[in-house]
Amino acid sequence: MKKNAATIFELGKTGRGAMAQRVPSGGTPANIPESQLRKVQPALPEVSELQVVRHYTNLSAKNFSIDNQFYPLGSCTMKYNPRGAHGAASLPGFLGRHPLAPEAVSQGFLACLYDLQEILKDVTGMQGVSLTPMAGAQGEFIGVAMIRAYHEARGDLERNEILVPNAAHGTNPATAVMCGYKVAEVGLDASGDVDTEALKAAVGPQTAGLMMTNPSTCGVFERRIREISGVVHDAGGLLYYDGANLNAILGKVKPSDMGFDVLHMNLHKTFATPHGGGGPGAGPVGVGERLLPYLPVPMVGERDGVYRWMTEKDLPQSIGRLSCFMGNAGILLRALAYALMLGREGMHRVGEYATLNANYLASRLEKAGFELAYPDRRATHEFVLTFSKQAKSMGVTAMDFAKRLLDYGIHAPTTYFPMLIAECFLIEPTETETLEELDAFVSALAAIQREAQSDPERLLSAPHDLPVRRLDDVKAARELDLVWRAR
Amino acid sequence: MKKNAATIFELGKTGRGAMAQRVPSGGTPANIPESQLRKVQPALPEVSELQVVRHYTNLSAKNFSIDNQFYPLGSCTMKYNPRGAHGAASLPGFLGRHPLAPEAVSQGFLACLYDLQEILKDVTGMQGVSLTPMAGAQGEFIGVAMIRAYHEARGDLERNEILVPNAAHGTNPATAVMCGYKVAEVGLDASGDVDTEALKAAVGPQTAGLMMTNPSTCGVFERRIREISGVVHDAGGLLYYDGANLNAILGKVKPSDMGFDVLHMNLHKTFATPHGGGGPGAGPVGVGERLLPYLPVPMVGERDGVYRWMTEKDLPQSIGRLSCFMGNAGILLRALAYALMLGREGMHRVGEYATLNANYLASRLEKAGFELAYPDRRATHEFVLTFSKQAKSMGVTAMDFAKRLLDYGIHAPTTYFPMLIAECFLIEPTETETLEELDAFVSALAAIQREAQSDPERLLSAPHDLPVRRLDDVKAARELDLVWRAR
Amino acid sequence: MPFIPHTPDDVQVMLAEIGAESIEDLFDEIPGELRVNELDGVPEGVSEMEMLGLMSARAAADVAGVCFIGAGCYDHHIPAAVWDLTARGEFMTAYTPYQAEASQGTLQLIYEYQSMMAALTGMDVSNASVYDGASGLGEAALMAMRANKKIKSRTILIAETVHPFYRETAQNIARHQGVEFKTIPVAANGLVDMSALDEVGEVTAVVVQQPNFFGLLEDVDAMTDWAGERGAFLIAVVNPLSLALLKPPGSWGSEGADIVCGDGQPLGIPMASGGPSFGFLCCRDKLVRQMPGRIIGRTEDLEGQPGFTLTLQAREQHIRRGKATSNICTNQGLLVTAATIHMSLMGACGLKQVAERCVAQTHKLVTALVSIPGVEERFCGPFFHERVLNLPRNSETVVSMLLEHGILGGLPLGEHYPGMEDALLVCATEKRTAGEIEHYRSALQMCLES
Amino acid sequence: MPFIPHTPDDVQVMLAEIGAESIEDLFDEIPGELRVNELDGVPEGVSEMEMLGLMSARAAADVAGVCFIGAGCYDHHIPAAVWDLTARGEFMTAYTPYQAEASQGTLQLIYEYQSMMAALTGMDVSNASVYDGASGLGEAALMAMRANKKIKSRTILIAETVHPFYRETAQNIARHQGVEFKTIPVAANGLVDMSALDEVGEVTAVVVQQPNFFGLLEDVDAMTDWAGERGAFLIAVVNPLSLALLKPPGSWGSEGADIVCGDGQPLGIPMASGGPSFGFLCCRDKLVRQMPGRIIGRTEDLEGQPGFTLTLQAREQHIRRGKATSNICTNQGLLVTAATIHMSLMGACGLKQVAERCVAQTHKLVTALVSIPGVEERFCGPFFHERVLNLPRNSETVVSMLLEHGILGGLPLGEHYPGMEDALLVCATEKRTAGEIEHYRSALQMCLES
Ligand SMILES: Cc1ncc(COP(=O)(O)O)c(C=O)c1O
Ligand SMILES: Cc1ncc(COP(=O)(O)O)c(C=O)c1O
Repeated sequence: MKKNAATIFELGKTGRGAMAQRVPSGGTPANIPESQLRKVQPALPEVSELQVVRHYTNLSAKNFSIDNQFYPLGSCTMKYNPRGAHGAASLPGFLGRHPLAPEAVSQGFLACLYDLQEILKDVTGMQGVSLTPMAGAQGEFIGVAMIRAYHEARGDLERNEILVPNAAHGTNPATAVMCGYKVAEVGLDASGDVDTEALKAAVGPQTAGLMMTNPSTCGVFERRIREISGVVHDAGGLLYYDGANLNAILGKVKPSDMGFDVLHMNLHKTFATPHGGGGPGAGPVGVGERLLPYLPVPMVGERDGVYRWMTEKDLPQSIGRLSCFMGNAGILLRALAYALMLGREGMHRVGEYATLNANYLASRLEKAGFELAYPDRRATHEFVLTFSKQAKSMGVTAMDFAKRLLDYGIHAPTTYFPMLIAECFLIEPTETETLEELDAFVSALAAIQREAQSDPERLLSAPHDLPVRRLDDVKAARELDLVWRAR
Repeated sequence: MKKNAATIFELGKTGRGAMAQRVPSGGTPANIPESQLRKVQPALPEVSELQVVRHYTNLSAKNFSIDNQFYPLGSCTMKYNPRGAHGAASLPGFLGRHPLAPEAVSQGFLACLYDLQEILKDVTGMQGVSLTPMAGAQGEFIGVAMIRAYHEARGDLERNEILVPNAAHGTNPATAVMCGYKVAEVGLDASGDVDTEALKAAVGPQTAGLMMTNPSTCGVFERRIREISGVVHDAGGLLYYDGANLNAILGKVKPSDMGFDVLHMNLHKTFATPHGGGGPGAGPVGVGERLLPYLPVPMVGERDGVYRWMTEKDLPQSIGRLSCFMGNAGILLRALAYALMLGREGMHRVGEYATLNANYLASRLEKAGFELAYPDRRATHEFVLTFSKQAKSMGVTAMDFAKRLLDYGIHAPTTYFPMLIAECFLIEPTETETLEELDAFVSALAAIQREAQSDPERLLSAPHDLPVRRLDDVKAARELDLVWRAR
Repeated sequence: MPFIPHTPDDVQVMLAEIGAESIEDLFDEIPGELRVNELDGVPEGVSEMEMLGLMSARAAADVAGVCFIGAGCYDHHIPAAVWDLTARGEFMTAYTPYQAEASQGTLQLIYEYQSMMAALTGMDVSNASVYDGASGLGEAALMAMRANKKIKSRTILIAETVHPFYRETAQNIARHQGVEFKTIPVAANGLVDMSALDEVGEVTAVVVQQPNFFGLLEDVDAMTDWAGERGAFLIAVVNPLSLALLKPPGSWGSEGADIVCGDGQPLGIPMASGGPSFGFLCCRDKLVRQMPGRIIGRTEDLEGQPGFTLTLQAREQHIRRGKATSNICTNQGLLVTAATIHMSLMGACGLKQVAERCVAQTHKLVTALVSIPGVEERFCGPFFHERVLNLPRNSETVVSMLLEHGILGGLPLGEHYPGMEDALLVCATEKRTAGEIEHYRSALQMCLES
Repeated sequence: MPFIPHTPDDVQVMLAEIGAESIEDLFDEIPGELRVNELDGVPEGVSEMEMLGLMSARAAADVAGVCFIGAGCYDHHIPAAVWDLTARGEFMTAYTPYQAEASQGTLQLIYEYQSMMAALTGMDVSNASVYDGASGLGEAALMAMRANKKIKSRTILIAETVHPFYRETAQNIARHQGVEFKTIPVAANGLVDMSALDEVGEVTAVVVQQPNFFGLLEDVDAMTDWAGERGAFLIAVVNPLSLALLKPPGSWGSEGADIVCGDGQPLGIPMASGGPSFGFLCCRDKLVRQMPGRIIGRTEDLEGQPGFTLTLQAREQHIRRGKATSNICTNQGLLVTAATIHMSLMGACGLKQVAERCVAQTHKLVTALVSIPGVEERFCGPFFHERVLNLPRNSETVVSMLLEHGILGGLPLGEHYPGMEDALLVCATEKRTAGEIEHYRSALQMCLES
């Protein structure tokens, strides 16, 4: 029996409600003129408390999640989200804090932020860290805005272009544009490294900076990174490190040593905070010496064991405030909790075991007959598989493999990213999965491969055992149905 | 793909563990002699934290529950368990309290217990309430022990028998025996009421008391209850009220008015505390004047706004302590929270709407062609359906209907209870379910009835869509496999 | 090894499979000079128990008392069911619903959320969230800039009565694309100075906040019509809870607002030091392709059953890269989950009663406080649940003194509005009891007398 | 109507279906004189918000300080995952797993629990829980009485060093079936007085607690052998956490214990004022049919796949009624859920480290406190995590004074053991820090000097 997909609206009935949630009203306010009052009540659901609990409990069961399944989504670092970190952030003292409470009654919270700033400085090698960005992309925005502020402060006003390798995540070029830059893409060589000749040709007086990740989204470590940073620096540009892949090198390499001037980290990846079905995240930015004055506010300062907010008064060149309050504070607390439990030894191990898992999986899959995009390279914490051969010979695409994997109770890896590799999977197992789980993944893919030969229709029409069969994305975009209306 | 049923043990590996849970050991204690130390470590699972979270998250999904499904289990009162009550009991101040903390630092907690005692007194009409019993059956035990203490205190030592209607729940006779009594069962008449002639014949100088529920487990209200209590009282016996069905009459009838001397309540039924997959519950006892001196300790007393524990020093005739501390304190807090939210108006409505739902369901099922066990009686909060006809004509039993219902995403009603009605369902919808849910239940049963005619095998081999198919109980009992062993 | 399940045997098996001697070997492509070994700034690892010991002590240190601060973050009651459900692993530990078939829970929930937000604001569509209210205003400004093809100017008018942090944030976001914000000053009555509008030239959009930062109700009908007549978009910044009581932006003036944004915190999100919360963004149908962020659509599966999926992805950075409507990727999904459950539990009626009670309690608070000699209401117009009081002395000093009494007294306005050094913005939500209000009154009296 | 979803229309539709005029009509079989209308003792209903306001204030009122009390309930760390998982609606709001196919989650979990408890105690089987440790001892006594066919006496020997509340509870449960408890007195060293055993006649069982109520380690090997030689059952009352470190009852003496019981609170259950917790009950294979309560067995479904179900139900009251092994029905399922998850997270190693740290911290505590003049250890044998101290004055008075310093100092023993009015039972779990211990020491010093 398929579970039905009635919306919460369809469960409602006029006059029904979760009545224990009704507080005694103060009555229609006498002070508000009639013309300012709402005439027709908004069409929210009218449902009982049990209906709400049952509806959302059952909806939740229609999700895959780390807590339920192996979820090897490349570039997303779907590792275990420690419940202890959730517990720490959920302490009533933190949850009940008003963001504008005076510093005198905020020392515990400020101490946490300060400690996190220090830890993040150390693991990245940066000179200063600001915690305000609310996700990786906002970190990028803030980072590039700082690059811009730097050039402007020097009167270096002609730089209007940001370089981006073509394997980069979409947020990189989108960010550059939001910051008022043009984007120039740089290609890769056959081994997945940046084409340094192309880079040299591309840099110039117009270059404000280069944004890149390392390891790249191709799952390989950019070996010539020092050469690249040299080229960009020599041209007067700055280097932005997209820290989405920091998990690969946590405790092994510091971005500062590679020559980066500014970076963001995705705490919801590397620091194990939950993804929440699409957020919240946190994307703290770190900077080297040159960009220190431009860090966004608020930040936390300390003197003699007393913590305080640092604002534009303390940091007059700051690019300013980019969020109403202190960004995603609850995520920052979770990241600190995680860092405290890992400790310095644990930090070192993250990159090591993430890399071990990825290389093991790559090796096993290759022996099982799958094609690695970069067979001659070490995998980092992730690697790329391509199904081009299968697409040609059997007519089944990477997407078909992905959908069929869901039937096996495993979330599909990232598909069709990086865009430059055809029919690809970007696979990131993370360090928190067991050898057995990795082996089960290999078995599942191998079984699907056999199905592809014997019964390709099974893949083409997958998934079969999920709450819905394959969905029509084209219809979704053509016949927009974005809000519920009584039918 | 079926989810597999690997146990947590099979997920383990020597040396693996949830390492963030390892506290710095103090080292092997020097003061403990070698001979007292454990030689071989117990075979507990060796698993990572993620494995634990994933295993138990996925296991939980193999349960039906109120939060997921309609769960009309008769005599169990599977109503909505308010999350607010859970929140109240989970407040750190309550969770962190040591049970032996001095009274001076326990006033908040004691006030809660005192308020609950008072509320329970009022809704039952009893003179005193003790909250210690940890479930209904322990309440029964304590109640009958008080009956015994009463007779003994009066030197009335010949009374060695407890009367029990034969529809009674198994805990009633089992309790009587645990308290050292013999049990005499009394039959019912055709309308489901106690056969008063048989009762009169059964009472005598040996009668210590009568245990019964009203409404009975046949889902009807015992109309001659005052006559029955008269008969028993006249013979010198006392009346015990099994409050498992109190939901039917909450706010409508007080057990004291029916003539009962002592009762227990199932807070995990009538007061909406969660059943927890088989507990914990709470079964407070209430007594009339005569049994007041015998109430078990601890209880809570109040003077001038100061609360204190009452122990045997205050209650020298108490039957004493029946639990290490104050029973299931957390359940008592939940029940109080629920009572506060319901309030007196809400209390009245519980019995009303529970009865409305049951009568509606009974009426619709009867019209749909199902057979009520007591078609001429009003249903109370529950009612009995019998599948005797189907068993005879189609070879499908109540059990087959029950198993097939599971496929429809509805938990089966109680089956084969009360035992005296063949092939029966005891159906209790509770007041917190919607009309739509009740209608869906009727539709499901009607659909199964049609299947029984067209394809009885579908029922006989049900369930089909659950994590397991029908289980072999006989094998379970014959080839006992009660603990996991490496195979 | 916290969170790493590998046994020594596992490691050996895996290295053998890979053909490597040690884990270190796996890093052999990394130039040696880049390898680090010290992380002295990271403390040694502790157990969960010790970590929670430290964090609990810090959390407990900040318990400050009864909250009368508002200013964009409000101390509302959140039904217990909201976070019990939201924190379920299936919601909390899922990624963005890229594999739609394996994410119907989150997808359907967001569709329900979009529907609720559209209903509440009176708009046609909603996206799946932006970071917060302040950054959402930045996105709204950029969106107006892209969508309002009629107006050539890159100027956006913004009322000085909009939350100062929203104004700052929006400017910091939008300025890189050449957007210029012009401030409409606040009049003596605490509202937008409509007379100042006369001097304004061509503008792309007008931003107004309702209730405004001072808790007052602006003449939004007039503002909306003023904008409409000039071909400017009206961007509304609203408190979503207030919309259960107040006229929704979709009904402002004769045409309604064009874009509505704000912070979802009052809908079931704990204050939690200000985050994570979420920003919402709603608009008219015709603007949907200029909307940044994710949007969920209902569609069908190959059996014709309804299902939900990410749609209109061509607006987004992962497809459109540099040409996307925004760079936003991860948004505030889990908070949207909480808000959706919250709105379902409260319903329109429940939210309205909360809103009404907020007004009533704030009224009681103000009445109690102005009974103290020297304390006065600064503005007199109709208000929602915040109010500006003038104190007989520096409000920052008074707020510090109130801490001793366990009172978070409000937000001193001097830092944000020069000349308002004695002004205090106070707020009472439905949670504030008569006893707490009386406690505030007597504490304030003591502070002012001392 | 809180928790009732009926609209007025629904009620009309339903009454029409039933053929009744009003809900009141549905009660027409109830004699009129029995109908009540007033419930004056129940207050008027309040919203969840107001209820939580009241309960929070009461919970906060009881925050008492650092806990050094043990005596059967211990302040251990509980991994956050334990209750996050346990509180999932699927576990918390399910009933007893009567429909096995729809309850595989709970059933498999209990099977795992039984396996863990058997491993921990060194016994063959475990049931699915009883109410608590104290009532479990009552059940164990009755079980021994039924199972020990060799002995005719109805006497059970119980050490005076068993928790006083356990002794009281067990007697109150078992006495109705004619069981007589004889107490073996405590010797001057705080252990069972073995010499007193010589005078004892035929007994059905002997009850010993390890570690005993004073925290001391009894000579359980000798006791077990003594019982075995006389055909008496040995009933062990144990702290399950201690079994990660101490010899399990299954290995006591030459034959091991026959029945093992105790309270599961140290395995992931919050102190929560003492309940709900759970009692465990384990025994030898051959006694399983005398075991009270539920037992889960592994079996197969009709496709031969493994599955789990309630088994041996013929022992239980719902089948066997008056002839059942006990009347127990609802047990403590949810706490068993928590304990199972707790044991999985801790593993044998993790529990052992906690146990070792408890010993170490208690050692530190005792060392600190006896450094105060007049404070002495009362007994000197090896101990687990509790210790009896003699104070220079009435210990109940001292405990009251310590409250002012935020210290819950321990359990005064005078009430339970006449003559021990100056004795105090103290406990330090793994959670107690060096700072807290020092704080206790200095507070005690101040109290004693004043
Ligand atoms: C390589 C890369 N960069 C940047 C981002 C953007 O981070 P966020 O989603 O937190 O905004 C992502 C997220 O998927 C990413 O994978
Ligand atoms: C009629 C009746 N009496 C007594 C009980 C026993 O209550 P408990 O399970 O709480 O011990 C039950 C429980 O199902 C019952 O239905």
